[in-house]
Amino acid sequence: MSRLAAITGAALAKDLRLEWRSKDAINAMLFFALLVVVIFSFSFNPTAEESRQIAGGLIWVAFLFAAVVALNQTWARELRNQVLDAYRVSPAPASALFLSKALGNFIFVSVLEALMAPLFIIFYSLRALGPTWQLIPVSALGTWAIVVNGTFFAAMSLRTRSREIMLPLLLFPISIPALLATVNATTLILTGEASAKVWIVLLLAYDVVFTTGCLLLFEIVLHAE
Amino acid sequence: MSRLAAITGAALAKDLRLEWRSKDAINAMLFFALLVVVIFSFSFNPTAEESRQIAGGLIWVAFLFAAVVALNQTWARELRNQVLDAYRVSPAPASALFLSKALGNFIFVSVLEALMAPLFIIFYSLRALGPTWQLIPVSALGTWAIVVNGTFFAAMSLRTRSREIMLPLLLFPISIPALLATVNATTLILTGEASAKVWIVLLLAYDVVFTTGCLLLFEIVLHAE
Amino acid sequence: MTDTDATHPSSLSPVISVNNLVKYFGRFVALRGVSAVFDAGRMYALIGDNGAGKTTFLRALAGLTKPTRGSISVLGNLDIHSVCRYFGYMAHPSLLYDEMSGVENLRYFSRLYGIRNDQRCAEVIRLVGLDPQLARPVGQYSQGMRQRMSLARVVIHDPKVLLLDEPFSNVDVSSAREIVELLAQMRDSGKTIVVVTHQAQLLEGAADEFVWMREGQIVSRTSDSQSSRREPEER
Amino acid sequence: MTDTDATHPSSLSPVISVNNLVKYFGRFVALRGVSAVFDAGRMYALIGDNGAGKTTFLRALAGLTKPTRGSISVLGNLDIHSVCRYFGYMAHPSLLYDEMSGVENLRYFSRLYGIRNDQRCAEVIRLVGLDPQLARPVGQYSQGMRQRMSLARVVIHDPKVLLLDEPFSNVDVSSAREIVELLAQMRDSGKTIVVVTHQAQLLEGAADEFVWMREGQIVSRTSDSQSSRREPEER
Amino acid sequence: MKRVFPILGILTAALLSYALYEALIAAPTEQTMGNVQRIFYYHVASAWTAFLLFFINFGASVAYLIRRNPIADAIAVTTAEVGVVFCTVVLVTGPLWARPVWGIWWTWDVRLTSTLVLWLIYVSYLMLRRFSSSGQTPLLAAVLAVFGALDVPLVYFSIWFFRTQHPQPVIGGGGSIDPRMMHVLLLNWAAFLCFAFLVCWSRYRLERLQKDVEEAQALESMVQPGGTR
Ligand code: HEM
Ligand SMILES: Nc1ncnc2c1ncn2[C@@H]1O[C@H](COP(=O)(O)OP(=O)(O)OP(=O)(O)O)[C@@H](O)[C@H]1O
Ligand SMILES: Nc1ncnc2c1ncn2[C@@H]1O[C@H](COP(=O)(O)OP(=O)(O)OP(=O)(O)O)[C@@H](O)[C@H]1O
Ligand SMILES: [Mg+2]
Ligand SMILES: [Mg+2]
Repeated sequence: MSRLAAITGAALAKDLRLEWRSKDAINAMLFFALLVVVIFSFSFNPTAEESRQIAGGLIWVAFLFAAVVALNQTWARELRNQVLDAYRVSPAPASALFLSKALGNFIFVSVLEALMAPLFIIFYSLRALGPTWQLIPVSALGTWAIVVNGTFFAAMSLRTRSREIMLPLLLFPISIPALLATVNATTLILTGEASAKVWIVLLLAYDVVFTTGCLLLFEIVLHAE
Repeated sequence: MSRLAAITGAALAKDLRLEWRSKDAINAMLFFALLVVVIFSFSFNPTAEESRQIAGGLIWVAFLFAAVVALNQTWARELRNQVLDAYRVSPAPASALFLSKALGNFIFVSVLEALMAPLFIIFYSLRALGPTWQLIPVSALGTWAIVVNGTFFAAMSLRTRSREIMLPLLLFPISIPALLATVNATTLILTGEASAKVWIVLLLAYDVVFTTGCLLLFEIVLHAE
Repeated sequence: MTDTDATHPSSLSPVISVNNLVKYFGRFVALRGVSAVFDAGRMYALIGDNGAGKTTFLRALAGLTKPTRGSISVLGNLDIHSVCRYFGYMAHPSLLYDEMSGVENLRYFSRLYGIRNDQRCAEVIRLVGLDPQLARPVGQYSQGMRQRMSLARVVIHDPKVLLLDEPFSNVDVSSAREIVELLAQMRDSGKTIVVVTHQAQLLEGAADEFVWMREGQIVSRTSDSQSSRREPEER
Repeated sequence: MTDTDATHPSSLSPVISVNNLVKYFGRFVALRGVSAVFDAGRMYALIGDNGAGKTTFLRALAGLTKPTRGSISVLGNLDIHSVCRYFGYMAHPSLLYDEMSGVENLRYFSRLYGIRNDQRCAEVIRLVGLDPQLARPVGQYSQGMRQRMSLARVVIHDPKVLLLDEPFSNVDVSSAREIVELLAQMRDSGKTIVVVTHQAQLLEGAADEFVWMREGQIVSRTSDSQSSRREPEER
Repeated sequence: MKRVFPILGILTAALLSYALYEALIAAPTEQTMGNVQRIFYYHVASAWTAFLLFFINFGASVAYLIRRNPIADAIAVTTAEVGVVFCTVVLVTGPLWARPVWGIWWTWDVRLTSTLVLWLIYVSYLMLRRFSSSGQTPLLAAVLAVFGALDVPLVYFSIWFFRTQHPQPVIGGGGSIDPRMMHVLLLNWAAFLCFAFLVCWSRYRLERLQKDVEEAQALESMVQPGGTR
């Protein structure tokens, strides 16, 4: 167990260090996220009465698209020079690699969301009528749901031709329940119409199931040649 | 002039033939588009009264994202084995290559739209209250606006690090007026509130300006090393 | 099959023994029944035309490719993954992170083997003739330096078996000679080394055995790079 | 600068003449003042260590890279793009579409030169020793076949100047020999050929002149591949 | 030349503080909005400065495309960077002002939207410069700048049609601004222009110096090994 943690830590630290060193990806992603917010705001008349009704959907669809772009880059670094093969011939456990990548993506996407959310609030003049603090567990769970599956499917789509397009094709269908739960929970919190508890529990169940599944099955994906 | 047409034709025929032969890209794109429609339908309660109001925005944002994925693949074939260099050392004019790619993308994205539109109509129970036929010039002009700039900026982002993410960063800000015009024209036609003429004229102006710009400046981009 | 089971000089059990290895890629057969043994303390040069299956064979040895049929036993073990810590695998690409410096790369890869010894990293870098202080990212190294760094990655965990795929391709002659010398030293310290290369003449004198592959089979094993160059062609 | 202006045998004006070519990549100088002339009907082997600037030089000759300073005149013309139809450029990658067959590739590239002659395509493919009927996509060719196909692409429009970057790398020896023979024939028919390679011995006898590059400069020009191999190192 | 810079710096500082005094204390208080309105002097002065810088950027980019002159490119980077900064100031002061006055942070009005799009275009320009890997960064950037300039009028028109009932500018539609306020505004603008010029100048010198250093380092490595024999 401590070996798993040590290797996960080493891999995560390496990714974060490299990311921090160039800051390329984070800058590009931030700007992309901003553009998505602006494009969405333009296209859906945000002054409309019902903005609170559609905002939950808008925000999470925007986050989803931004996340897919980020997730597609997950394995890029490991593919260049086929470094992944070096990992595969080493005795390090596959799950350590997976965890480090999923955690890295989680941090990355969370930062993105934290910076995009205020923009949505400004553009849509949003103010939650329900218990605002619940937005934090909802976004954490929703983000983890997207990220854990996204990391897994990004690895899977490495083995396919036309890689970039493959990820959403695999990820979107599987994520629909999670997305639905997140959107509905957010909308309920924003409108204050009813409690979002049920949706949060559903999200939690989804996360537990898929995290376990990914951890168990990642070894097969990694060693599929 | 006829030489330009001949080479454009040869390049376009080659692309279409290869696309047709594998059908990979078109299948993947269709499925992606379908997923986008479904995701949107889930996230924005499509039975809401105002669906006619937001449908224009939804449809075009979905098309835009699908188009970006397609546009990112534009130059992939020319980059593999650096075939682009073979074009660059030949006496063939740069604009022929650009035109062939832009036309290819236009055909591709149009097919996509033609197949996605019915889905939107079904999911949102849409029925236009304005002059429906105007949707055809609007989508043709709007698609060309996205495609001509997208092809150009995709070529430009070849010269950058982290290519895939660069395309939307360059394309979205420049396309905002075209997107706005297309969305508004579509909404006006759907709701029948007012004439969409002004927007169509604006789109036409946009297309003329940027097609000219792209054709004139593409040589510089192609030969920038 | 020119199986030279009877001829190998060391009396120990072989380090690698391959039995009737077959590998299909779809309907294409890359390996059509390869059997061979490789002994400790010997350097093997694996030679053959393009598409002969050398890379596929090496990847199968390293456990990176699952063979369709046949078995590989390494150090007496049939499950390659359980002995993978004794492998050092060098591919045509560098298997290094371009954005990190040499030491950083090495430090990361040593962690994967449970080694937390920064001293060792510096030592190995010096061993392959580079400077551990070099702060430049590996991406800015010259091809020759990168191959050396690759070699450092391969030997950091002191493997018993080295599998090297074209370590001299695109390297200038003087760098290549130095790499050969390094390999010879390691062979002398008891490691088993398998080198795939198109430049057999570089290994003349250094390699103990030249293994010739053709169309997915081992066609002969000789002790120098010239003797059988044309021989397999007479079929 | 070892400018051999005075020594070239043909009395014609040179096909390519390069004057003090300098190329910066950011703060790195890849070419530091290269001057040279290349004559019609001769084959030149361009040789040097990794990073010597051979590829950069060749790309500059082909007009693919704009030099920072200096000038290149081809067939008496200073604007390379206006004479690019006389060039045949072969790079390390194949410059072919993997998904199309050989003939399809050739047909497409000939269109770029305004040629609409399918007879010619078949002819050229036979010339390089391949079968024009072969329907397999180029991606499934072996490396040797791909290099031949590449050569076919280069000569389809009957260029006057051939610029070839490592045409033998990763090619087995017999294929390489055949390619050299083909090149020698073309040279004899009056083309100017510049070949970059790390395997100088392959061109021994075939090339008329060996041009040695080192750190972005031409350091010597000799008539065989051995004589000055070590000479430039005495600095 | 070396002397001019500090002198100019001191003059600009003096001008800026005088303008600050004028804006915060001397200028008359607006009747309906009160003191919040004083942000006006910074808001509008920054906007005009940003527009001017972007315009220069366009000119320099065209010049670069025609002449391939590195000086034009240095001017283009400089003005784009400083312009984005001033544009950001507009985009921050605007909502800060809007919140108390209009009760919302943002609305999709012509001016607001076109400013935002302009900002986006120039940020993407800077992104391209940052991410471009080739030695042809200036060329690609110049091409993008031209595209951006082509886009601006179209943006303006598109939004003009889009929202017709945008909130009216507070101070009368027909330029019926208090002459005292106008005076302070112009003063602030002048101060901002001096400041922008100063920053641009130093940024420009930095850019040129970087180029020189690169050139020198390249030349050094050129002479050093082997030399020219
Ligand atoms: C919310 C973001 C805002 C942005 C991005 C913005 C942007 C701009 C820009 C670019 C200009 C100069 C354009 C021109 O002179 O035509 C300008 C001028 C001006 N702005 Fe804003 N503005 C914002 C909010 C506000 C608010 C809340 C007020 C006051 C209620 C305001 C009042 C003015 C006035 C009075 C001018 C000068 C008008 C003129 O000279 O025509 N702005 N603004
Ligand atoms: N992943 C793959 N899918 C399909 N075919 C493959 C794959 N990998 C290798 N092959 C085919 O298997 C054959 C053997 O390939 P291999 O790479 O082992 O040859 P090699 O001896 O290393 O050749 P080279 O000297 O060119 O590196 C080749 O014909 C190749 O096309
Ligand atoms: N686009 C580029 N950007 C930065 N540096 C480059 C670029 N292309 C080449 N270089 C550098 O220029 C130098 C010369 O490169 P070049 O490819 O011409 O060498 P070469 O002689 O062909 O070497 P090799 O034998 O390895 O192919 C190298 O040090 C290389 O790192
Ligand atoms: Mg191989
Ligand atoms: Mg080279």
